[in-house]
Amino acid sequence: MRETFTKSMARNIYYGGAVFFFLLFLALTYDTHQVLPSGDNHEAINEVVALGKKVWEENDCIGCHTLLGEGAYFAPELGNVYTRFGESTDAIKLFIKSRPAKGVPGRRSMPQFNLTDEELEAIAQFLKYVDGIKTARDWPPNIQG
Amino acid sequence: MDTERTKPLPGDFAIWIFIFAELMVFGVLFIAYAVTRSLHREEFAYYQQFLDRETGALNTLLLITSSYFVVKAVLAIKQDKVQQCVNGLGLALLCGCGFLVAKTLEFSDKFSAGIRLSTNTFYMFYLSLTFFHFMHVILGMVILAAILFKARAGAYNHREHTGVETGASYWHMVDLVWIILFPLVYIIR
Amino acid sequence: MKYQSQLVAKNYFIAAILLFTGQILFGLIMGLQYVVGDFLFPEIPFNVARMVHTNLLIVWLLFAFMGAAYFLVPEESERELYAPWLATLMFWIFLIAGALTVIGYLLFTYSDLAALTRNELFPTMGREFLEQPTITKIGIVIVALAFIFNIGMTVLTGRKTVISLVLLTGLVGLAVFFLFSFYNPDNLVLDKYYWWWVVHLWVEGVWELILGSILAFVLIKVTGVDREVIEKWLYIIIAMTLITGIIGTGHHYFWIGTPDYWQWLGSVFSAMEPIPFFMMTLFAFNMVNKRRREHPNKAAVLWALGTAVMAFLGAGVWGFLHTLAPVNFYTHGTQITAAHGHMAFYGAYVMISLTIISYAMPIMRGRTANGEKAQVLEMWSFWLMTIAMVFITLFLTAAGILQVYLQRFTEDPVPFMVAQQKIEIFYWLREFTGLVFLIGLVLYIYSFFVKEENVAA
Amino acid sequence: MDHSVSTRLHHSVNTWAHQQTRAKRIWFALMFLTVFVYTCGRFGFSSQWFVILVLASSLLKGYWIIAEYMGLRQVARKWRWLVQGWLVLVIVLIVIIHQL
Repeated sequence: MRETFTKSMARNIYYGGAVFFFLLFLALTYDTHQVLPSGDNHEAINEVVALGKKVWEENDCIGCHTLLGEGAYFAPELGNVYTRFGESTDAIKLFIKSRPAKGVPGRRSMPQFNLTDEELEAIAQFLKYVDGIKTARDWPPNIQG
Repeated sequence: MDTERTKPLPGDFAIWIFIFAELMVFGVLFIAYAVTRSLHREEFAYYQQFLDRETGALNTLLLITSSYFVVKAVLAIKQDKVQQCVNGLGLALLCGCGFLVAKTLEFSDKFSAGIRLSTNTFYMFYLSLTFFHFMHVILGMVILAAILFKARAGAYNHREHTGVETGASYWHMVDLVWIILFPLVYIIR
Repeated sequence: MKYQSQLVAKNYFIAAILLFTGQILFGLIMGLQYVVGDFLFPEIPFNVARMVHTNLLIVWLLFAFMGAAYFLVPEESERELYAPWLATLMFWIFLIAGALTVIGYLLFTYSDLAALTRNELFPTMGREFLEQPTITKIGIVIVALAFIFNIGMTVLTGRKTVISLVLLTGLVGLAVFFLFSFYNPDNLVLDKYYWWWVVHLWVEGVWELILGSILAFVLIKVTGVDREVIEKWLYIIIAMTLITGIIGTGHHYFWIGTPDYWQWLGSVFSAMEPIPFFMMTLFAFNMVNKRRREHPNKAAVLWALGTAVMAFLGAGVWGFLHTLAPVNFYTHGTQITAAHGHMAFYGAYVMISLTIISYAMPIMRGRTANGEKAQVLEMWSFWLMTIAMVFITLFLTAAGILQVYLQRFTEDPVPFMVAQQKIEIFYWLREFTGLVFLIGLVLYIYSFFVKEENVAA
Repeated sequence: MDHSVSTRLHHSVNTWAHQQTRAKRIWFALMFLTVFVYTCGRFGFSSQWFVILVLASSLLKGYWIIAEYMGLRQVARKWRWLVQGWLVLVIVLIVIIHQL
């Protein structure tokens, strides 16, 4: 006996399945929005942190580093760098400020971005805010990121 | 009877690919639930107390009955009894509506108690499993309704009724999944 | 070639291959920077090289997709392209805008580029893969709209086939989800949440529709199998793609501050994501086995089969390897991700682009297939590039496993840079394999210039 | 020819009535099992045996739905085994995990 297998049914499954699962995705997105405020550390976002995010973006930090695991894998994870640097924004600022303009011979090195003091403070505060985001199982797995 | 064991799957083969995929998703979710439950026995047993078994049992009866009506509809159309087929599908839809009403009451009860997906692991599973199934009931009903209208327009007869069988197969899958879901989440502690 | 306007695709394909070459060269620069840290520093720091590498990839794939659409839609719709002049115009606009952006990356410090393009008015820059200045993003949207208008009018006023409709929905989805690249809230969690609506819903969603329809088109042409059969399988495969892939987005919502239930939903649904790729492999081999004609373009058949296999390996198997939340906890954001990314992009999107180019280019140059010599060369390039990519993936996987162990798994985890030094050997191996890949690519380009007599017309 | 058509018609009507009755019986059985298990639960059985009973009844119900309602009884064996295999696998795994 021959199977019935029609194109129109295949099409219905394509459209029906896509709409069904997209609606489900929207419902889950809605729920995520409801829950986020309890762990996304939004209360820490102020003008300085917002500026910090701009500094982060306009220097393309994600092109070398990961932030909460996303980005490039060339340089250390920064989602927990605030903790790694002994919960000190000063240490972060000092690190960024002290990068040699010509790099370190033979080694990977971070460019000297010549940030202003305001920008330095902002990026440090931004990284502190990111460290405060409550990730599942407290990711990254350990202090080394 | 044994000579008939060579029939193809009832309905359109495409729906069966979908059914197999759905069964796989539900199967994995069931196992995930069982494993997590065995890791958090006390928590699960505690919150399971608050589930409404009566509505759950009623819903089982409703789904079984609606499946029965769908079977009757398929049998009817094979004898060109269009009106009987339409009636069967209509009654099945009615049972489906009953399921949706009962389930909506149950959900609203839980939501008004402030229970969300993120409340705890148990409610996460309870809500995702039952809500995922709830959406399947709606999808199944949309399919049945479409078939009902087509049947009423005279699109099916004893020779051509693949559409009815296709919808029926999907609806039985929705029933089948509930048959496991209900005891797993509501009964077993 | 049935319709004169299909010829507009030619420019798109040529540009695609040129940009592909650029992508590979910058890939080699980055690969070297992994081991010789100060290579080209500070002139081309790693982040710039990476930006060029990934952006060129995206742009050349878009060129290839557009070329594919301009080539196959007239043939499917059985009419000339709605507005061939618009296609040519958009080609130059896109090419110039793309080139300017890349030159901008290379000539200016990124922050200067941001200031120059007035990023502060509408900040969208500096997020992975979406580094383009806002003005470029707007340009992309305009080009995409003009392109979709052109294709849409051709499809809707001509014969509507499953292939052209699926392609059209894929392209519309591509444009729609790109709009989320303009949403950039201060809240990092939300930023990341919707960033994935561009990235994931592109590569594990709508792009697969484009991939599927191009593959189906080529299979119909080279195997002569009944369109009806191919089209219903196309529907089923892309249905499975979306059924698994949409909620599968959840595998990106494990560790970015989103609720815990994503760990379950993301794991379960993305564990199913290999299924459509597996079906695609079965489908391609089945169709080729059932072929009703021997198409003289053996190279195109090889690319088509290669796509099916490598997409399954790269996107399916390597994706599955680290998609379950308990595994991903350790592997997230390591070289394992890089390994998967390389093979998945090559297997799925690079190879489908080369498939359609391999099929269409000889036709646009006035013959059904290239001559024997050119095809042999092209097949050599297929094997060189594909095997090189397999080894790049294997070396990166090895590097990733060691990295995970040293940096995340042991009792006494070492810092990132220390771990990187210990896995240097794999980066060297990857770099040499990258050179092999480049040789493959050079052969591929050379195969276009082979002069031959007695070519099948 | 007339003769053969009428026998076939007769035969099919017969099977039809037969199938009707069969569907109804299955329905009764499914309803009964559900109510029975539910009542057992009401009376407070909650031992390991009750769990086995519940899952066994699910197995039986699932079997009937697959074989009779979905109609896989008459279908090529591979398909039937695929679906019933899913049912058995899921329930057996649930039992095993529950016993752990």
